[in-house]
Amino acid sequence: MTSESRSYNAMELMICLAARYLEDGSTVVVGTGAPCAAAMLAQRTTAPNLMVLFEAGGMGPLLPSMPISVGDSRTFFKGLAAATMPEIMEACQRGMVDYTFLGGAQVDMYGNLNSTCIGDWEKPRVRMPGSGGANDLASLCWRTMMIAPQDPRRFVAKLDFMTTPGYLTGPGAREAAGLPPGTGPYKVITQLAVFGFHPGTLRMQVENMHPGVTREMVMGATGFEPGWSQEVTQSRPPEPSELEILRKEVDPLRYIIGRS
Amino acid sequence: MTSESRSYNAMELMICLAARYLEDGSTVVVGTGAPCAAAMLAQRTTAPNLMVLFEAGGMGPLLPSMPISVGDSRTFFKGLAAATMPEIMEACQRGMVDYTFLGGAQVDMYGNLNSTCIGDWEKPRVRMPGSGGANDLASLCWRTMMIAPQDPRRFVAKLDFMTTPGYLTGPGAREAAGLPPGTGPYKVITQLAVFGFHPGTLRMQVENMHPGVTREMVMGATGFEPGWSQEVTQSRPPEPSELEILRKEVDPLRYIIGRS
Amino acid sequence: MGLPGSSRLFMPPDVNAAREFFRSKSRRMTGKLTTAREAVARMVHDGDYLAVGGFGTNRIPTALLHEVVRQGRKRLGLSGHTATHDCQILAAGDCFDRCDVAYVVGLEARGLSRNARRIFEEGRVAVTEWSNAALAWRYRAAAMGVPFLPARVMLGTDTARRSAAREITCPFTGIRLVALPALFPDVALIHVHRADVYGNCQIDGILVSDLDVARAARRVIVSAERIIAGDEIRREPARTVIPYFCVDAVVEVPYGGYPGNTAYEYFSDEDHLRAWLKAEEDPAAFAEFVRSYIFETPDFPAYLERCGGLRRLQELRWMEHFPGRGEGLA
Amino acid sequence: MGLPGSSRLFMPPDVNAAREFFRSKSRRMTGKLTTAREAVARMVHDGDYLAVGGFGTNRIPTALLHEVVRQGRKRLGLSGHTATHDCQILAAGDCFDRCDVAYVVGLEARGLSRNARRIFEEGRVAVTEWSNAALAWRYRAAAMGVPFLPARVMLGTDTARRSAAREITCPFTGIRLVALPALFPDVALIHVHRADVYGNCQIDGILVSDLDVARAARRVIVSAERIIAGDEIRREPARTVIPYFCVDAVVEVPYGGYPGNTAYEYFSDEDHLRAWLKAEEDPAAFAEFVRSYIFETPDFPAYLERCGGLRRLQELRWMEHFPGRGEGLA
Repeated sequence: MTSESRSYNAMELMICLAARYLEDGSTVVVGTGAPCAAAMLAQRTTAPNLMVLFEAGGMGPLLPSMPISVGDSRTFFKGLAAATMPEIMEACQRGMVDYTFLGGAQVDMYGNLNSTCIGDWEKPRVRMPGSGGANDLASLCWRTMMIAPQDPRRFVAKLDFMTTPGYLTGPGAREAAGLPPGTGPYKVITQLAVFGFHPGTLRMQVENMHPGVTREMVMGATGFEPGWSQEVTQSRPPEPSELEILRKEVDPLRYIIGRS
Repeated sequence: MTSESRSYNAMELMICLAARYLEDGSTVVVGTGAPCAAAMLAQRTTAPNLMVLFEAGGMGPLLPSMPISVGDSRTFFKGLAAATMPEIMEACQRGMVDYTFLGGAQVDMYGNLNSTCIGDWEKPRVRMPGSGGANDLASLCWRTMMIAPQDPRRFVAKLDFMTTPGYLTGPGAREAAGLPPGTGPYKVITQLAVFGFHPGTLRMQVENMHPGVTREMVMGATGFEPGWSQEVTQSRPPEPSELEILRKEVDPLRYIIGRS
Repeated sequence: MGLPGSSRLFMPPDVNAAREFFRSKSRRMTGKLTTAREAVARMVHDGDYLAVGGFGTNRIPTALLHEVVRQGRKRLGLSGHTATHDCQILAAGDCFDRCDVAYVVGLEARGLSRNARRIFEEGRVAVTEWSNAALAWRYRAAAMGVPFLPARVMLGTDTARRSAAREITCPFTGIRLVALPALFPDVALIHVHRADVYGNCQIDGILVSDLDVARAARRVIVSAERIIAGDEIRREPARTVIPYFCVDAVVEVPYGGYPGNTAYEYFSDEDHLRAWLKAEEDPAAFAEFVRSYIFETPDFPAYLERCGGLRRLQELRWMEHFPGRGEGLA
Repeated sequence: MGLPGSSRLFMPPDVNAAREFFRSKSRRMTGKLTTAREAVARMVHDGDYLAVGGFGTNRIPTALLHEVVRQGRKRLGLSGHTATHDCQILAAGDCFDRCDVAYVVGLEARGLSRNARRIFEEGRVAVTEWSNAALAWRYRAAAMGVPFLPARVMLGTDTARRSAAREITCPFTGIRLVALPALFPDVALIHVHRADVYGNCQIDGILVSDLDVARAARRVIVSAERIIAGDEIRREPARTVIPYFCVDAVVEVPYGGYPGNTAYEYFSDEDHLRAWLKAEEDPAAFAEFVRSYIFETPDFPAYLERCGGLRRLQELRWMEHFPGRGEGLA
């Protein structure tokens, strides 16, 4: 362990990094957990005008605590609107939503996601929930982000099932499939690094590595050949002020960031 | 004038006849004026469970007086719901609405209606409002009814413009055009007679004539050759109880039924 | 069956262009309170395509419409989705030269507007025909972000032949359907009961098509009977029918839907509407009427004064709240 | 791109057949109050296709779902539109053998249901894949009375390939779209805040897809936190989100969404949900759990008693009304 790693844990780091990517004055559809924490942190730091939406219909709540479900009453607590799922999905389809956060059991180098099954779909070894709203949000929001623990079984060369579109098979594929132009994966934030996507190849590439992380560690945790952006920098660690807000205001009961 | 005609006027007769065609426990989309009066009378006589809808969104009001607009606040006064135009139109499209009442400047023998223009559409002599909701309601409700003053300029062989579908060009035409099967014009009620539609030819035909009306009078007021059902009966005049309700409860200010 | 309709599609359903526009639209919750004059000056341009909320004489944004006339906007496109008194006002200003028609030139049971009819009959307006549901679903398609919606109306009629609709076959059932192109207006003018300064809006009673209009339009100007605190919005989030990020300007106009009916507030002023229709019988008299009621009236409160002021408005409140009895007061 | 999807379309979007059915559906405003047992006995049959309102653990019709299990319904079809605890309950009863999947077998952040997973993994359920928005729009298509709606989701993915969607080209813009077939369920089970005896319903907070589900389904059973007088419905008609003519049976079930969250009423009982997930780790223990909590529990009040009764429910009310502080009470 380096000295930095003692002052915050991996989840705290990922949440702080994710929060900084959310532009002020933008809209984001989040789920529960780390994405919601990142949005709440952003609202209290760099993006006070961030508008948070939940796929079940909640819009702009003053979140009193972490929602347990993306449809629970926290998601519209003192909200700006309590609407419907079509309302949220149609705002995305209309182009009004800038960001979304997704997860999955597998991700490939084009940012495609699997949350449907492990093994053959016809006879799955593990049946998972399926798309939920993930396919919709990744199809329709402008920029898709991921916060995910990274290991070679999760960052794979080939998905068992492509639930949710990243860049599909590469350049031009989203447009050819009929997905709205200009959309796609944006950042993938893991416990080791932040990945972006190469503007030409649309393949996942390391943009910065967290303090103490080496290229070997990243490669060892990636089941495909990761790209490297021209200038791989070190991730800026959480500021004390960010950590304080995260721990005291966003997740005081440490549901997400844990006890470590 | 016969003795009967002194006790009620033509509008009162038409409203009373129309009201009797509305089955109890059915749904009807009405506009303002005579159709609304007919629905209100039906609710107070033979169809207490008649559900009245207005295309702008009003559902099941306890109408305190005649609406002036199909979107005014009377149309949902103490209503069961105050909804949207899509809500009403979609209930019709789903098959939930049994009746509608329409009018028009011209009607032809298939019950097609013109409320768009007199003269050539490209350069109309008279521009009228257009479809409004008429085309929608005649396309989607199960049975379309008309209450209309009858004369040869209104009951024409050829419409200047077919705004709203009756049976189009005859048997099979609605289905061929894609309109929902089983729908179409049902009754046309004028100051002279009640017309139905021949089940084979789908042409308008006289079902009964009002007291004192002759075949010649009907033919003289019709710009096409009207059909005659096998047994043309005399219209049953308004009951005193119907007239009393119509005059005292439905239209006490005589906006619709007039002062005569 | 005569489709595609032969008329002009004034606003093509380019969902990708709309997405790019909506991407650039602000999501900041900033104060948008302004005046009707300023809002119209900034956001309604000559040539814009306009959609109007409410239903003809019900919850219409009269104050904003007068301002469009007063500022002399020309060559507008108009969505004639039950456009009655709203159409009449814009016709009085000779503001539009193209129109998607579902219902125009009439005031329902009140009769036809001679002046509006004249404009159409003289060929000064390019017309494309639709029905009310067709326009409602065109707004909805835009609000949904899809280029068209299928429906079962207009089929087989001249309305379809003179529309810009197309016909499709359902890929599942094989039935024929009309395809209604999404309608993204440049500007929507909407009158609501309550809004906060950011543009979060509440409406009482029927919504007609306003949810969809507000989401479909590129710019939205809202007039509100009253401005309420943002806390009030957050107290009952389910009542927010238009969220702030759809809205570009908010104007507080008490009685802003006069001479129309605003539900639970005031009934329509049938005397004034009759006076309009009457004035239209003579073009010279009507020019004077419009000059006096709109062009030489500086703002909406002044118009309300000319129409009888608070005394008349109080009567209309009674008619709204005590219908049946209310009629007797008039 | 692999479309049409290769999976089975469990419910074909036959709008004409649906119209005929809806034509025959009663529009009479008659009293529909009954018990959960009676409603399920009369209106949910083996083999029916079922849609469930709410959102997984939020405003779900738990009392009705328990009754479906208790009465041993089999071979149901299930719409898996964020089906979490609802899916878990029906899986516990082995009630369904086919499923339109958008989200199943999970309870969001709480983890996966082992028992529900097992049923899917053993191939006992025929699956067709969709997304949440796709199912939402399939309901909406049915509610609109059209056989499909176009959308821009699922394209290019295995989700589409394993769906029963088709692809179409927009007749106006030429862009590719997915065509989502209307979904008319046989029965919908919906939990609401308030209903009158005729079935006019009010819901507080988010509506998820319930407006469309209630309109799309052939039969609708509503459970309500409380029955209110018809006059209350007429006092605020804009609050009626489901009109009576969609509804076939009304059941009063206070706390009827427990152990889920019903907004403004009570928060979810996370302890009980955890106990479910825990019990599922051992099939024998789970059989006993289900026997004890559902099969041998005569009705919903008895279930609530077993779960801690009024004392626990009061805690959940506090958590709902004083969030943040509330969590500390648990």
